[in-house]
Amino acid sequence: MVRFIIVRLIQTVVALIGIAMLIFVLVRVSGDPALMLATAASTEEDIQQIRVNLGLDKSIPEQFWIFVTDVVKGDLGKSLFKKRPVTEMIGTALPNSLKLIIPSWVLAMVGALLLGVLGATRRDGFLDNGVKFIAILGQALPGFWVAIVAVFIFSVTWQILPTSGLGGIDHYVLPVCTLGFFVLPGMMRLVRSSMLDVLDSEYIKLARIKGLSERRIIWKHALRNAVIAPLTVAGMLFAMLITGAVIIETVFSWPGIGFIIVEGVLARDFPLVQAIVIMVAVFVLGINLIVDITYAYIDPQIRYQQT
Amino acid sequence: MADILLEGRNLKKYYPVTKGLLQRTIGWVRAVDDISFTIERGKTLSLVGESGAGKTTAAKQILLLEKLTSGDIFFEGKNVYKFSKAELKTEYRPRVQSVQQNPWSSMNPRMRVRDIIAEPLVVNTKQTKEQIRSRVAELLENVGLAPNQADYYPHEFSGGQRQRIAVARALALNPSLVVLDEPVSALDVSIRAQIMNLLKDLQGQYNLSYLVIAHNLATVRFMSHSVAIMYLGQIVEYGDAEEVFKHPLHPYTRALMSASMLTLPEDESEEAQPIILSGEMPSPLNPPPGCRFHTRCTEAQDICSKEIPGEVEIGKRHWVKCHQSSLR
Amino acid sequence: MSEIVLKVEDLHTSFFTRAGEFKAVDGVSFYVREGETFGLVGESACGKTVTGLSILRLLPEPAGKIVGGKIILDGKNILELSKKEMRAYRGSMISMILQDPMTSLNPVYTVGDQIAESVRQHQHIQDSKMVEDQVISALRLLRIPAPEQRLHDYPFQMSGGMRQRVVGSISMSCYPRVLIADEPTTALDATIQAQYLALFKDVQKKTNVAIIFITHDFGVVANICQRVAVMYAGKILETAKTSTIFKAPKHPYTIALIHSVPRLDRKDDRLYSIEGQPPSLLNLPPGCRFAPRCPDVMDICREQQPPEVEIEEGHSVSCWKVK
Amino acid sequence: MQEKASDSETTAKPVVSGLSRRARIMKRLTFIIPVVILSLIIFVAIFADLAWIGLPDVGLAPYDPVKMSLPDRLKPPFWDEDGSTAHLLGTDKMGRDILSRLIFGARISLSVSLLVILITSFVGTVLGILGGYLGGRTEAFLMRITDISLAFPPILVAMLLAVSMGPSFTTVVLAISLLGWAPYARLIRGETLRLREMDFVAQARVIGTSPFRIMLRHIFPNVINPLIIIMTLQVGLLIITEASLSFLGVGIPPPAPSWGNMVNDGRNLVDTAWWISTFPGIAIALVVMSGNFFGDWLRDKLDPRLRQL
Repeated sequence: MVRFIIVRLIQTVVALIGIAMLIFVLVRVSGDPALMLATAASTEEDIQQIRVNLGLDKSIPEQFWIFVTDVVKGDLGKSLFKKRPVTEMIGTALPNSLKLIIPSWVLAMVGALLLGVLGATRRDGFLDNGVKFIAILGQALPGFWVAIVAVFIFSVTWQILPTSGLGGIDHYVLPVCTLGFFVLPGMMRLVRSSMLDVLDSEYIKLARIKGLSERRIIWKHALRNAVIAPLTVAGMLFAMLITGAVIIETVFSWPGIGFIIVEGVLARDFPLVQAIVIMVAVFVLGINLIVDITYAYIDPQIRYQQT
Repeated sequence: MADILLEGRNLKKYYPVTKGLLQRTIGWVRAVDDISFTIERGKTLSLVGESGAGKTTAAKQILLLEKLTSGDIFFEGKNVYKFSKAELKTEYRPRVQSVQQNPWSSMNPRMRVRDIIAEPLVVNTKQTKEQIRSRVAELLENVGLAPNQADYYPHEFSGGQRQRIAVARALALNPSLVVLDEPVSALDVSIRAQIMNLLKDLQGQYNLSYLVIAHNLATVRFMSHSVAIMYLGQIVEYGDAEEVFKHPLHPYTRALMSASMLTLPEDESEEAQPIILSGEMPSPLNPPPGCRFHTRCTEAQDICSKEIPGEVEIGKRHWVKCHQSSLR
Repeated sequence: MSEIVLKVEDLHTSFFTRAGEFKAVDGVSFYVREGETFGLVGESACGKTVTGLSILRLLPEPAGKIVGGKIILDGKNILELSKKEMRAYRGSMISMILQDPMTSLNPVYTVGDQIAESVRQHQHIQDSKMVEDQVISALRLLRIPAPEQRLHDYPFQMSGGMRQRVVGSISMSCYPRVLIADEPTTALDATIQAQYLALFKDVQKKTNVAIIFITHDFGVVANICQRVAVMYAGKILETAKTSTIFKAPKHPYTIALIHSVPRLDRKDDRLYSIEGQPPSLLNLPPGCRFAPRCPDVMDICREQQPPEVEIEEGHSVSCWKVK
Repeated sequence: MQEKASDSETTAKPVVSGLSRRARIMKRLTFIIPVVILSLIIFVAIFADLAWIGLPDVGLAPYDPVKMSLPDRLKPPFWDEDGSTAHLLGTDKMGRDILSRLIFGARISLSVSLLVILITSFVGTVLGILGGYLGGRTEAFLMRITDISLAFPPILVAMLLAVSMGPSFTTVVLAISLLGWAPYARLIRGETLRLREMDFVAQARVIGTSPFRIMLRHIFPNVINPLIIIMTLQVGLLIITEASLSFLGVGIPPPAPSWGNMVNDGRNLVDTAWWISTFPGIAIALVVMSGNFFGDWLRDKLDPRLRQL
């Protein structure tokens, strides 16, 4: 098991370098960083000066080396717009985002698990069609539109929930639900189809032969196997969650990283945007690692094979 | 000397077992561990044994689907591993064909039967569309199918019919040797007989040599001229089929025959008591020392676990690898 | 003669699909005595597995339904049992072993847990020590070496033969009255199969369980069954003692089938083979199901289904040629 | 290795799908309605205006989507008392006609999706087949990239590009395609691994077929089904992604009409001018739902084994 974690750690580091390279090349190829850093007022010499201290005159590998060492040291440059080190701005915004992402992730997982399993076990029943309808609706309605409509109904007309901003519990209800709704349908379909596959298997037939109750077969035998498949895609769903977070934070002007990155883009605040993208990459890879470890924990075959 | 078409000499195929971060090789699965055999022109040699015996691995080496760890394959006296790429393409590959076990996965479901049978011709020869079309029709008739069925897709045929199509494909390039990997084990009893008769007729008609991989001894006795009994990567008994089946010498051969014999409980005479082996098939990663069968052998003596038995020649074409004193 | 444990009377099971009604089992009757092994033998899609599933009432929902007949276990027609009562029967009164040991065990639970589960379910023992003893005795019944350690193993750590023994321990852990074995040795090698069948006979001697053995392999039938029924396209064509089936079969299909099995004890030049293909269960021929392929077919065979005739004690045949 | 004669019994067992009549009608509907909607949208997108054949002002759209007319500001849809048939679906805060912008928005959304699908499916399929068939180092490397890009939100890449290249049609297409090939690669690789183990590929190697021909003649035809299914399911996803990017201002830059930035226009006027955001929202939902329904129907028709898509 330990060896399995070490292997995965190394792969994660390799992946991180890969992403850093991707971002490094992407930025250099798609525009001239110096121009991006220059404000409207800066003259030709200023831009030349920026190029020098950015080291753009050096060779690409050297530039990459400087880029990587900066990243490792945590010095991601200053925000053009707020004149403050970027890491400081992220520091304040990240906790707010987490306060939004974690609860909606939990809501989505629990919801998906429950509805997925119920949908699979009562095939073509009322509940199953209901679950399918939510899944289709959820994947069809664009998240930002759902958010706006939700605000319109709950905040504007019924006035029971605040329209935006951070605050007490009631501030959390709408953003968390709408964000959860981003991920719930996808995960639910996965759990449902994985559950259906497991229920067709021979060992479930043997469990029935043993005379176990349907409830026990579903929640003890089938569920544990059925959870393995969706876990492999949890990484992808997490990406959808972050995409959703950026949108939800914009609609609810929730002061998280999503909010400041959108502002950063509109203000062409290049260092801020680049820093956030890198930070998210690290975060995503971390989540992938955690998912793989839980994956190994649940499926004994992987746990034993790797040691 | 009979006309030898193909000879395998001291064939070995080891699969590396890797572990650790850098995938260091820590051991070898000795799937095929030094086996030698000959296939005569127009005759059938069967490799018989249970799972893990290395039969299919041996077949893969003959079909050059994998590279041997060591040993040589001689085709009509010439060492195949010394063939150039071009020679392989003209001299060896078209003349050695195969029929696989599972009729449901041995054909591309997206191709019509016509294209499936024609593919060997299209890939290896410069024949025109018309020549190939007539050849396909002729092949379909040879295997007992109607030429107009050439336009259907594989899923429109039963298991037995698909094996006939697989045989037609194998015959397309007029091969000298056809490797049959469990040709009938996926079929029903009644259909199985049809295909085995067909294979035997075609052997007579085209003087084909067969290398048959099987685990059902009765099928092997019907098909084979000579037989090699394999256990855990090695040949334990080899010889003329009738010789081996009439006087099985190796305890494993006897156990295998007893397990496959169709005897009613009341017909079991005293000496022909069924032989029931104990224990499980050892792992090929670290096979038992000395004679690999000693852990399950009913006649095991202490020498068996120490020395590897040599080949003991019995009849003119019958040898066995066993320390049994009765053989001396 | 021990008393009859299970009697199946005129069982009809069909699959209702978009393509129509598949008559998988079309009027099957047989019985099995205590301590006896009754063979259900036949080629693919002849309905033998569906018969087994019907007895356990585990047909795939919603398409599979039992449309007729009775299944009497110890004098009680289990088709009339409620879902709950039937569930109590499964595992305790009737049990089943499936074909492929590689997929019959749940990969994420240990072997011990999976046996303990049916012990707790049916024998209502809650004390874990007593449960573990039952588990170990079940493993020992199937002669699994070092049961105390092996019960902590996961299925993937065991060979096919050993796993099939574990499945055997699960099904025998509550000492059922009837055990249905659906091709338990087909996925095993010849010598492992011989080992398993010998073990099966030993278990039967010790527990006196009635076994319905479903197979397509005549070697297995000869080895383990006392009485045999030959099935074809959803019907039983002939039922007799095993030796009679091998030595003096009466139905043309049985004769042809036995004849086309390659023999190890002699060298044949050509094998007898039955022409044609088995009929599709969707549109079955009106008369005798085997008529299209039967060498001794008569006109009446094509029009009417032959009645089942008992030509001698325990030997019945459904064929117009046999009076 | 073992005799699996009874295997053929399981395959020969009838397809057990006892759908009731009602379910069967429902199933057919899930095919007809989506096809109708999708073809309607495509028709509208093509004939929004005939500029592509030199007749810019002829076409379905009643007005030039970008022309502003301040006096007609914030007109509600025609069925409202102070709405008018001049602007069927009303106007936005710059007086631009909502209906015309919806029609041109369809053209932009569909062309983005179509272009992205073509790029990503091609790249994903080629990499998937190569990775799956060749295995070894290439596969390991490919899989690492696929895993990363699957778990990486396309929106952030779009933002990075929007900052460096400035928001535009090409930025959006590039941003989504950069990572969009990953789901194809993952699926096609899985299918290729399954196919590579099948006997007919070994058979092709025995007769000396070149790896290239095997990939083209044997592997590719057998991955077309899953490929088509994932493409139809991607239609919905891509339209939402483009709309989301435009909504955040990093997608199609105003004044060009994209359903995303139209919703954004009406974001703060939801209580007074609800129609500005609602109609593009409905348009997106309709197209995406049709794409998903059609994809589901196609999957059941072509290859039910791929339920997990």
